[in-house]
Amino acid sequence: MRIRYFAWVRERVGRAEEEVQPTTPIATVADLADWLATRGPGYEAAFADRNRLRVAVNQDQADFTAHIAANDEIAFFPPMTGG
Amino acid sequence: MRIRYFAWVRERVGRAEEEVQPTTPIATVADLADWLATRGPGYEAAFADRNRLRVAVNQDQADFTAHIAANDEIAFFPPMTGG
Amino acid sequence: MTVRIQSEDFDIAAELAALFAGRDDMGAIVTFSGLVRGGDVTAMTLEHYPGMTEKALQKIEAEANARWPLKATLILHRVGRLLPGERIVLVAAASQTRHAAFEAASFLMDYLKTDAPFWKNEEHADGTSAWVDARKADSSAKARWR
Amino acid sequence: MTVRIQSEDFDIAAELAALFAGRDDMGAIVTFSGLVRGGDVTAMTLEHYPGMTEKALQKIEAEANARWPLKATLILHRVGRLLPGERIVLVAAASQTRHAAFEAASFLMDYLKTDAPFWKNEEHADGTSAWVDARKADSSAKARWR
Repeated sequence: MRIRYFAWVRERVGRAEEEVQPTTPIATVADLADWLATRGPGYEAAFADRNRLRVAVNQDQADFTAHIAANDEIAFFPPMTGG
Repeated sequence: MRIRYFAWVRERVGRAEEEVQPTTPIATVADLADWLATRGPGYEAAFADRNRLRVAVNQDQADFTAHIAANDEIAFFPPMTGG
Repeated sequence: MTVRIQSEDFDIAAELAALFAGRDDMGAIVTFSGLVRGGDVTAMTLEHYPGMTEKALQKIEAEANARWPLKATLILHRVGRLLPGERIVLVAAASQTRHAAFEAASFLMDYLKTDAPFWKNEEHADGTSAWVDARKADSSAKARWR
Repeated sequence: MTVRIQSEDFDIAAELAALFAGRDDMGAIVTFSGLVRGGDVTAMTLEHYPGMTEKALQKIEAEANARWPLKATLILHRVGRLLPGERIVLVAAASQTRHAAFEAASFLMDYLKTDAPFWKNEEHADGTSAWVDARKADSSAKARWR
Protein backbone atom coordinates (compact mmCIF):
# COMPACT_ATOMS: atom_id res chain seq x y z
CA MET A 1 0.00 0.00 0.00
CA ARG A 2 1.31 3.38 -0.97
CA ILE A 3 0.54 6.15 1.50
CA ARG A 4 0.89 9.88 0.85
CA TYR A 5 0.70 12.79 3.27
CA PHE A 6 0.23 16.48 2.58
CA ALA A 7 0.46 19.81 4.42
CA TRP A 8 0.47 19.53 8.22
CA VAL A 9 -0.28 15.80 8.06
CA ARG A 10 3.00 15.39 6.18
CA GLU A 11 4.81 17.58 8.71
CA ARG A 12 3.50 15.62 11.70
CA VAL A 13 4.17 12.20 10.17
CA GLY A 14 7.61 13.42 9.08
CA ARG A 15 7.47 12.13 5.51
CA ALA A 16 5.63 12.79 2.24
CA GLU A 17 5.05 9.17 1.26
CA GLU A 18 5.82 5.59 2.13
CA GLU A 19 5.04 1.99 1.25
CA VAL A 20 3.48 0.12 4.17
CA GLN A 21 2.55 -3.45 4.88
CA PRO A 22 0.08 -3.24 7.76
CA THR A 23 0.41 -5.91 10.43
CA THR A 24 -3.32 -5.91 11.15
CA PRO A 25 -6.19 -6.70 8.74
CA ILE A 26 -7.12 -3.61 6.72
CA ALA A 27 -10.50 -3.41 5.00
CA THR A 28 -11.20 0.33 5.04
CA VAL A 29 -9.41 3.67 5.23
CA ALA A 30 -10.45 3.82 8.90
CA ASP A 31 -8.63 0.52 9.60
CA LEU A 32 -5.53 1.91 7.91
CA ALA A 33 -5.69 5.15 9.89
CA ASP A 34 -6.03 3.16 13.15
CA TRP A 35 -2.95 1.15 12.29
CA LEU A 36 -0.89 4.15 11.10
CA ALA A 37 -1.69 6.00 14.34
CA THR A 38 0.17 3.28 16.29
CA ARG A 39 3.44 3.87 14.46
CA GLY A 40 4.79 6.66 16.67
CA PRO A 41 4.00 10.03 18.29
CA GLY A 42 4.08 11.93 14.95
CA TYR A 43 1.53 9.54 13.44
CA GLU A 44 -0.56 9.66 16.58
CA ALA A 45 -0.66 13.47 16.40
CA ALA A 46 -1.48 13.42 12.69
CA PHE A 47 -4.41 11.02 13.12
CA ALA A 48 -5.69 12.34 16.49
CA ASP A 49 -8.70 14.18 15.05
CA ARG A 50 -10.24 12.57 11.97
CA ASN A 51 -12.69 15.43 11.56
CA ARG A 52 -9.75 17.52 10.48
CA LEU A 53 -8.55 14.94 7.93
CA ARG A 54 -9.57 14.32 4.36
CA VAL A 55 -8.81 11.19 2.33
CA ALA A 56 -8.19 10.23 -1.28
CA VAL A 57 -8.08 6.69 -2.64
CA ASN A 58 -6.26 6.35 -5.94
CA GLN A 59 -6.37 10.14 -6.34
CA ASP A 60 -10.13 10.44 -5.93
CA GLN A 61 -11.75 11.97 -2.87
CA ALA A 62 -13.06 9.26 -0.52
CA ASP A 63 -13.95 8.90 3.14
CA PHE A 64 -12.90 6.74 6.07
CA THR A 65 -15.47 4.06 5.23
CA ALA A 66 -14.01 3.46 1.75
CA HIS A 67 -12.75 -0.07 1.11
CA ILE A 68 -9.12 -0.36 0.09
CA ALA A 69 -6.83 -3.05 -1.31
CA ALA A 70 -3.10 -3.79 -1.30
CA ASN A 71 -2.29 -1.93 -4.51
CA ASP A 72 -4.18 1.25 -3.68
CA GLU A 73 -2.66 4.69 -3.17
CA ILE A 74 -4.14 6.28 -0.05
CA ALA A 75 -3.59 9.94 0.80
CA PHE A 76 -4.29 11.84 4.02
CA PHE A 77 -4.44 15.63 4.16
CA PRO A 78 -6.27 18.60 5.70
CA PRO A 79 -9.27 20.21 3.99
CA MET A 80 -8.15 21.80 0.73
CA THR A 81 -7.38 25.50 0.53
CA GLY A 82 -6.62 26.22 -3.11
CA GLY A 83 -7.65 29.11 -5.32
CA MET B 1 -32.00 74.42 -27.71
CA ARG B 2 -29.39 71.93 -28.80
CA ILE B 3 -30.78 68.62 -30.06
CA ARG B 4 -28.77 65.45 -30.66
CA TYR B 5 -29.82 62.25 -32.41
CA PHE B 6 -28.22 58.81 -32.29
CA ALA B 7 -28.41 55.48 -34.13
CA TRP B 8 -31.55 55.05 -36.27
CA VAL B 9 -33.07 58.23 -34.91
CA ARG B 10 -30.08 60.10 -36.36
CA GLU B 11 -30.48 58.23 -39.65
CA ARG B 12 -34.18 59.02 -39.97
CA VAL B 13 -33.79 62.67 -39.02
CA GLY B 14 -30.83 62.91 -41.36
CA ARG B 15 -28.50 64.74 -38.99
CA ALA B 16 -26.59 64.14 -35.76
CA GLU B 17 -27.33 67.46 -34.09
CA GLU B 18 -28.87 70.84 -34.56
CA GLU B 19 -29.82 74.05 -32.81
CA VAL B 20 -33.56 74.69 -32.89
CA GLN B 21 -35.83 77.55 -31.93
CA PRO B 22 -39.28 75.96 -31.63
CA THR B 23 -42.17 78.02 -32.93
CA THR B 24 -44.58 76.61 -30.35
CA PRO B 25 -44.35 76.82 -26.55
CA ILE B 26 -42.12 74.04 -25.20
CA ALA B 27 -42.35 73.03 -21.53
CA THR B 28 -41.41 69.35 -21.67
CA VAL B 29 -39.52 66.83 -23.80
CA ALA B 30 -42.92 65.65 -25.10
CA ASP B 31 -43.71 69.17 -26.35
CA LEU B 32 -40.36 69.29 -28.12
CA ALA B 33 -40.92 65.85 -29.71
CA ASP B 34 -44.36 66.96 -30.95
CA TRP B 35 -42.86 70.04 -32.56
CA LEU B 36 -39.84 68.19 -34.07
CA ALA B 37 -42.19 65.58 -35.63
CA THR B 38 -43.78 68.36 -37.72
CA ARG B 39 -40.48 69.28 -39.38
CA GLY B 40 -40.61 66.75 -42.22
CA PRO B 41 -41.13 63.10 -43.13
CA GLY B 42 -37.77 61.98 -41.62
CA TYR B 43 -38.64 63.61 -38.31
CA GLU B 44 -42.14 62.19 -38.45
CA ALA B 45 -40.73 58.67 -38.94
CA ALA B 46 -38.19 59.13 -36.16
CA PHE B 47 -40.80 60.27 -33.64
CA ALA B 48 -43.65 58.00 -34.76
CA ASP B 49 -43.36 55.54 -31.86
CA ARG B 50 -42.22 57.07 -28.61
CA ASN B 51 -42.12 53.68 -26.89
CA ARG B 52 -39.07 52.98 -29.00
CA LEU B 53 -37.34 56.23 -28.04
CA ARG B 54 -35.20 57.14 -25.07
CA VAL B 55 -34.31 60.64 -23.97
CA ALA B 56 -31.46 62.44 -22.23
CA VAL B 57 -31.53 66.00 -20.91
CA ASN B 58 -28.10 67.55 -20.44
CA GLN B 59 -26.54 64.10 -20.78
CA ASP B 60 -28.61 62.46 -18.04
CA GLN B 61 -31.33 59.93 -18.77
CA ALA B 62 -34.76 61.51 -18.59
CA ASP B 63 -38.27 60.87 -19.91
CA PHE B 64 -40.83 62.67 -22.03
CA THR B 65 -42.35 64.41 -19.01
CA ALA B 66 -39.07 66.12 -18.10
CA HIS B 67 -39.16 69.92 -18.11
CA ILE B 68 -36.67 71.62 -20.39
CA ALA B 69 -35.35 75.13 -20.93
CA ALA B 70 -33.79 77.08 -23.80
CA ASN B 71 -30.18 76.26 -22.94
CA ASP B 72 -30.65 72.52 -22.46
CA GLU B 73 -29.12 69.79 -24.60
CA ILE B 74 -31.80 67.24 -25.46
CA ALA B 75 -30.93 63.88 -27.05
CA PHE B 76 -33.19 61.29 -28.68
CA PHE B 77 -32.07 57.72 -29.29
CA PRO B 78 -33.18 54.05 -29.25
CA PRO B 79 -32.73 51.86 -26.13
CA MET B 80 -29.05 51.39 -25.46
CA THR B 81 -27.20 48.29 -26.62
CA GLY B 82 -23.67 48.56 -25.28
CA GLY B 83 -21.42 45.96 -23.70
CA MET C 1 -11.81 53.78 -10.68
CA THR C 2 -11.11 54.14 -14.37
CA VAL C 3 -13.47 54.72 -17.30
CA ARG C 4 -12.22 54.96 -20.86
CA ILE C 5 -13.80 55.09 -24.32
CA GLN C 6 -11.54 54.50 -27.29
CA SER C 7 -11.50 53.21 -30.84
CA GLU C 8 -8.15 51.40 -30.47
CA ASP C 9 -7.87 47.87 -29.17
CA PHE C 10 -6.61 47.33 -25.62
CA ASP C 11 -4.25 44.87 -23.96
CA ILE C 12 -6.01 43.15 -21.06
CA ALA C 13 -2.80 42.30 -19.19
CA ALA C 14 -1.41 45.84 -19.55
CA GLU C 15 -4.71 47.35 -18.38
CA LEU C 16 -4.84 45.13 -15.32
CA ALA C 17 -1.15 45.69 -14.59
CA ALA C 18 -1.66 49.47 -14.67
CA LEU C 19 -4.68 49.30 -12.40
CA PHE C 20 -3.06 47.08 -9.81
CA ALA C 21 0.56 48.25 -10.01
CA GLY C 22 2.31 48.33 -6.67
CA ARG C 23 -0.70 47.04 -4.73
CA ASP C 24 -0.97 43.80 -2.79
CA ASP C 25 -4.27 44.40 -1.03
CA MET C 26 -6.56 42.81 -3.61
CA GLY C 27 -6.93 39.05 -3.54
CA ALA C 28 -9.58 38.66 -6.22
CA ILE C 29 -9.93 40.22 -9.65
CA VAL C 30 -12.79 39.40 -12.00
CA THR C 31 -12.76 40.58 -15.59
CA PHE C 32 -15.38 40.47 -18.31
CA SER C 33 -14.38 40.74 -21.95
CA GLY C 34 -17.02 41.18 -24.61
CA LEU C 35 -16.10 40.19 -28.16
CA VAL C 36 -17.78 40.68 -31.52
CA ARG C 37 -19.38 37.37 -32.46
CA GLY C 38 -19.07 36.16 -36.02
CA GLY C 39 -21.48 33.98 -37.94
CA ASP C 40 -23.90 36.10 -39.95
CA VAL C 41 -22.26 39.31 -38.71
CA THR C 42 -19.32 40.55 -40.77
CA ALA C 43 -18.70 43.76 -38.81
CA MET C 44 -20.20 45.86 -36.05
CA THR C 45 -20.10 49.61 -35.61
CA LEU C 46 -20.48 51.08 -32.16
CA GLU C 47 -21.87 54.59 -31.87
CA HIS C 48 -21.96 56.47 -28.59
CA TYR C 49 -22.85 59.82 -27.04
CA PRO C 50 -19.55 61.47 -26.10
CA GLY C 51 -19.82 63.21 -22.77
CA MET C 52 -22.88 61.34 -21.62
CA THR C 53 -21.11 58.00 -22.00
CA GLU C 54 -18.32 58.88 -19.58
CA LYS C 55 -20.85 60.39 -17.16
CA ALA C 56 -23.06 57.27 -17.27
CA LEU C 57 -20.14 54.90 -16.82
CA GLN C 58 -18.75 56.87 -13.89
CA LYS C 59 -22.19 56.71 -12.28
CA ILE C 60 -22.37 52.94 -12.80
CA GLU C 61 -18.89 52.54 -11.38
CA ALA C 62 -19.65 54.70 -8.33
CA GLU C 63 -22.79 52.64 -7.70
CA ALA C 64 -20.76 49.39 -7.76
CA ASN C 65 -18.21 50.88 -5.38
CA ALA C 66 -21.00 51.90 -3.02
CA ARG C 67 -22.46 48.38 -3.01
CA TRP C 68 -19.32 46.26 -2.66
CA PRO C 69 -15.99 46.82 -0.89
CA LEU C 70 -13.96 47.16 -4.07
CA LYS C 71 -10.28 47.96 -4.32
CA ALA C 72 -10.37 48.94 -7.98
CA THR C 73 -12.69 49.00 -10.96
CA LEU C 74 -12.16 49.47 -14.66
CA ILE C 75 -14.56 50.03 -17.55
CA LEU C 76 -13.05 50.22 -21.01
CA HIS C 77 -15.36 50.38 -24.03
CA ARG C 78 -14.46 50.61 -27.67
CA VAL C 79 -16.37 52.52 -30.33
CA GLY C 80 -16.20 52.55 -34.12
CA ARG C 81 -16.15 49.65 -36.56
CA LEU C 82 -15.09 46.26 -35.18
CA LEU C 83 -14.65 42.88 -36.82
CA PRO C 84 -15.71 39.44 -35.49
CA GLY C 85 -13.37 38.27 -32.72
CA GLU C 86 -12.38 41.83 -31.79
CA ARG C 87 -12.75 43.05 -28.22
CA ILE C 88 -15.61 45.46 -27.49
CA VAL C 89 -15.52 45.92 -23.74
CA LEU C 90 -13.40 45.13 -20.72
CA VAL C 91 -14.78 45.41 -17.22
CA ALA C 92 -12.75 44.57 -14.12
CA ALA C 93 -13.56 44.54 -10.41
CA ALA C 94 -11.01 43.85 -7.70
CA SER C 95 -11.78 43.07 -4.10
CA GLN C 96 -10.39 41.17 -1.16
CA THR C 97 -12.93 38.39 -1.67
CA ARG C 98 -13.99 36.64 -4.81
CA HIS C 99 -17.75 36.92 -4.35
CA ALA C 100 -17.66 40.71 -4.16
CA ALA C 101 -15.48 40.80 -7.29
CA PHE C 102 -17.79 38.43 -9.22
CA GLU C 103 -20.94 40.26 -8.19
CA ALA C 104 -19.55 43.72 -8.90
CA ALA C 105 -18.26 42.76 -12.36
CA SER C 106 -21.60 41.17 -13.21
CA PHE C 107 -23.44 44.26 -11.93
CA LEU C 108 -21.23 46.61 -13.95
CA MET C 109 -22.01 44.65 -17.14
CA ASP C 110 -25.76 44.50 -16.48
CA TYR C 111 -25.91 48.26 -15.92
CA LEU C 112 -23.59 49.06 -18.79
CA LYS C 113 -25.89 47.13 -21.17
CA THR C 114 -28.93 49.21 -20.27
CA ASP C 115 -27.66 52.55 -18.95
CA ALA C 116 -24.69 53.55 -21.06
CA PRO C 117 -25.40 55.33 -24.37
CA PHE C 118 -23.93 52.89 -26.88
CA TRP C 119 -25.66 51.58 -30.00
CA LYS C 120 -24.60 48.70 -32.20
CA ASN C 121 -25.06 48.51 -35.94
CA GLU C 122 -24.39 45.11 -37.49
CA GLU C 123 -23.29 44.45 -41.05
CA HIS C 124 -24.43 41.14 -42.51
CA ALA C 125 -22.93 38.84 -45.12
CA ASP C 126 -25.65 39.82 -47.64
CA GLY C 127 -24.58 43.48 -47.54
CA THR C 128 -27.43 44.71 -45.37
CA SER C 129 -26.96 46.36 -41.99
CA ALA C 130 -29.24 46.82 -39.02
CA TRP C 131 -29.33 48.43 -35.61
CA VAL C 132 -29.27 45.86 -32.84
CA ASP C 133 -32.44 45.89 -30.75
CA ALA C 134 -32.17 46.14 -26.99
CA ARG C 135 -32.83 42.76 -25.43
CA LYS C 136 -35.57 42.26 -22.84
CA ALA C 137 -33.13 39.91 -21.08
CA ASP C 138 -30.85 42.87 -20.47
CA SER C 139 -33.47 44.91 -18.65
CA SER C 140 -34.44 41.94 -16.50
CA ALA C 141 -30.78 41.25 -15.76
CA LYS C 142 -30.49 44.81 -14.50
CA ALA C 143 -33.71 44.46 -12.49
CA ARG C 144 -32.23 41.75 -10.26
CA TRP C 145 -29.92 44.33 -8.62
CA ARG C 146 -32.75 46.52 -7.32
CA MET D 1 -10.71 22.84 -21.91
CA THR D 2 -7.28 23.44 -20.42
CA VAL D 3 -5.89 22.62 -16.97
CA ARG D 4 -2.36 23.50 -15.98
CA ILE D 5 -0.32 23.45 -12.77
CA GLN D 6 2.96 25.31 -12.79
CA SER D 7 5.38 27.17 -10.54
CA GLU D 8 6.14 29.92 -13.08
CA ASP D 9 4.02 33.03 -13.41
CA PHE D 10 1.60 33.34 -16.34
CA ASP D 11 0.59 36.11 -18.71
CA ILE D 12 -3.19 36.56 -18.64
CA ALA D 13 -3.39 38.09 -22.11
CA ALA D 14 -1.21 35.38 -23.66
CA GLU D 15 -3.25 32.64 -21.99
CA LEU D 16 -6.52 34.10 -23.23
CA ALA D 17 -5.11 34.71 -26.69
CA ALA D 18 -4.00 31.06 -26.94
CA LEU D 19 -7.34 29.78 -25.79
CA PHE D 20 -9.40 31.91 -28.14
CA ALA D 21 -7.06 32.11 -31.13
CA GLY D 22 -8.84 32.00 -34.46
CA ARG D 23 -12.29 31.79 -32.90
CA ASP D 24 -15.10 34.30 -33.20
CA ASP D 25 -17.92 32.27 -31.68
CA MET D 26 -17.54 33.45 -28.09
CA GLY D 27 -19.08 36.76 -27.14
CA ALA D 28 -18.36 36.68 -23.41
CA ILE D 29 -15.26 35.78 -21.47
CA VAL D 30 -15.05 36.00 -17.68
CA THR D 31 -11.75 35.57 -15.87
CA PHE D 32 -10.91 35.26 -12.23
CA SER D 33 -7.41 36.04 -10.99
CA GLY D 34 -6.42 35.21 -7.44
CA LEU D 35 -3.46 37.09 -5.96
CA VAL D 36 -1.44 36.68 -2.80
CA ARG D 37 -2.60 39.35 -0.38
CA GLY D 38 0.01 41.20 1.64
CA GLY D 39 -0.39 42.73 5.08
CA ASP D 40 0.74 40.30 7.76
CA VAL D 41 1.64 37.68 5.15
CA THR D 42 5.16 37.94 3.74
CA ALA D 43 5.01 34.83 1.52
CA MET D 44 2.76 31.89 0.75
CA THR D 45 3.77 28.37 -0.27
CA LEU D 46 1.30 26.26 -2.22
CA GLU D 47 1.59 22.49 -1.93
CA HIS D 48 -0.44 20.14 -4.10
CA TYR D 49 -0.98 16.47 -4.89
CA PRO D 50 0.46 15.91 -8.37
CA GLY D 51 -1.74 13.59 -10.38
CA MET D 52 -4.82 14.05 -8.25
CA THR D 53 -4.77 17.82 -8.80
CA GLU D 54 -5.05 17.52 -12.59
CA LYS D 55 -7.72 14.84 -12.22
CA ALA D 56 -9.77 16.94 -9.80
CA LEU D 57 -9.51 20.07 -11.95
CA GLN D 58 -10.50 18.22 -15.10
CA LYS D 59 -13.54 16.86 -13.24
CA ILE D 60 -14.50 20.37 -12.08
CA GLU D 61 -14.05 21.69 -15.61
CA ALA D 62 -16.14 18.87 -17.13
CA GLU D 63 -18.89 19.58 -14.61
CA ALA D 64 -18.94 23.27 -15.58
CA ASN D 65 -19.10 22.35 -19.26
CA ALA D 66 -22.01 20.01 -18.56
CA ARG D 67 -23.93 22.75 -16.74
CA TRP D 68 -23.38 25.72 -19.07
CA PRO D 69 -22.98 26.02 -22.85
CA LEU D 70 -19.31 26.99 -22.71
CA LYS D 71 -17.05 27.58 -25.67
CA ALA D 72 -13.82 27.30 -23.69
CA THR D 73 -12.55 26.99 -20.13
CA LEU D 74 -9.17 27.42 -18.54
CA ILE D 75 -7.83 26.61 -15.09
CA LEU D 76 -4.27 27.61 -14.36
CA HIS D 77 -2.92 27.21 -10.83
CA ARG D 78 0.51 27.97 -9.49
CA VAL D 79 2.36 26.02 -6.82
CA GLY D 80 5.48 26.74 -4.79
CA ARG D 81 6.47 29.87 -2.89
CA LEU D 82 4.74 33.11 -3.90
CA LEU D 83 5.12 36.69 -2.67
CA PRO D 84 2.36 39.25 -1.98
CA GLY D 85 0.89 40.63 -5.19
CA GLU D 86 1.84 37.53 -7.19
CA ARG D 87 -0.79 35.62 -9.16
CA ILE D 88 -1.96 32.29 -7.71
CA VAL D 89 -4.75 31.20 -10.01
CA LEU D 90 -6.41 32.11 -13.29
CA VAL D 91 -9.80 30.73 -14.24
CA ALA D 92 -11.56 31.64 -17.46
CA ALA D 93 -14.93 30.70 -18.93
CA ALA D 94 -16.10 31.70 -22.40
CA SER D 95 -19.64 31.48 -23.68
CA GLN D 96 -21.96 33.20 -26.11
CA THR D 97 -23.76 34.97 -23.28
CA ARG D 98 -22.36 36.80 -20.30
CA HIS D 99 -24.47 35.15 -17.62
CA ALA D 100 -23.27 31.65 -18.50
CA ALA D 101 -19.68 32.89 -18.47
CA PHE D 102 -20.08 34.65 -15.10
CA GLU D 103 -21.81 31.68 -13.49
CA ALA D 104 -19.37 29.11 -14.83
CA ALA D 105 -16.30 31.07 -13.72
CA SER D 106 -17.81 31.55 -10.27
CA PHE D 107 -18.68 27.83 -10.11
CA LEU D 108 -15.16 26.82 -11.16
CA MET D 109 -13.68 28.93 -8.36
CA ASP D 110 -16.09 27.64 -5.70
CA TYR D 111 -15.32 24.03 -6.61
CA LEU D 112 -11.62 24.63 -6.97
CA LYS D 113 -11.51 26.04 -3.41
CA THR D 114 -13.02 22.91 -1.88
CA ASP D 115 -12.30 20.04 -4.28
CA ALA D 116 -8.80 20.54 -5.65
CA PRO D 117 -5.90 19.23 -3.53
CA PHE D 118 -3.99 22.44 -2.81
CA TRP D 119 -2.81 23.61 0.59
CA LYS D 120 -1.51 27.03 1.54
CA ASN D 121 1.19 27.73 4.08
CA GLU D 122 1.60 31.38 5.06
CA GLU D 123 4.77 33.02 6.34
CA HIS D 124 4.25 35.94 8.69
CA ALA D 125 6.27 39.05 9.39
CA ASP D 126 7.29 37.69 12.82
CA GLY D 127 9.01 34.67 11.25
CA THR D 128 6.27 32.13 12.06
CA SER D 129 4.38 30.18 9.44
CA ALA D 130 1.02 28.41 9.50
CA TRP D 131 -1.20 26.28 7.31
CA VAL D 132 -4.28 28.16 6.16
CA ASP D 133 -7.48 26.65 7.52
CA ALA D 134 -10.29 25.82 5.13
CA ARG D 135 -13.00 28.45 5.41
CA LYS D 136 -16.61 27.50 6.20
CA ALA D 137 -17.61 30.19 3.69
CA ASP D 138 -15.97 28.13 0.96
CA SER D 139 -18.03 25.00 1.63
CA SER D 140 -21.23 27.02 1.74
CA ALA D 141 -20.24 28.79 -1.48
CA LYS D 142 -19.90 25.38 -3.09
CA ALA D 143 -23.23 24.23 -1.61
CA ARG D 144 -25.19 26.84 -3.57
CA TRP D 145 -24.50 24.97 -6.83
CA ARG D 146 -26.20 21.73 -5.69
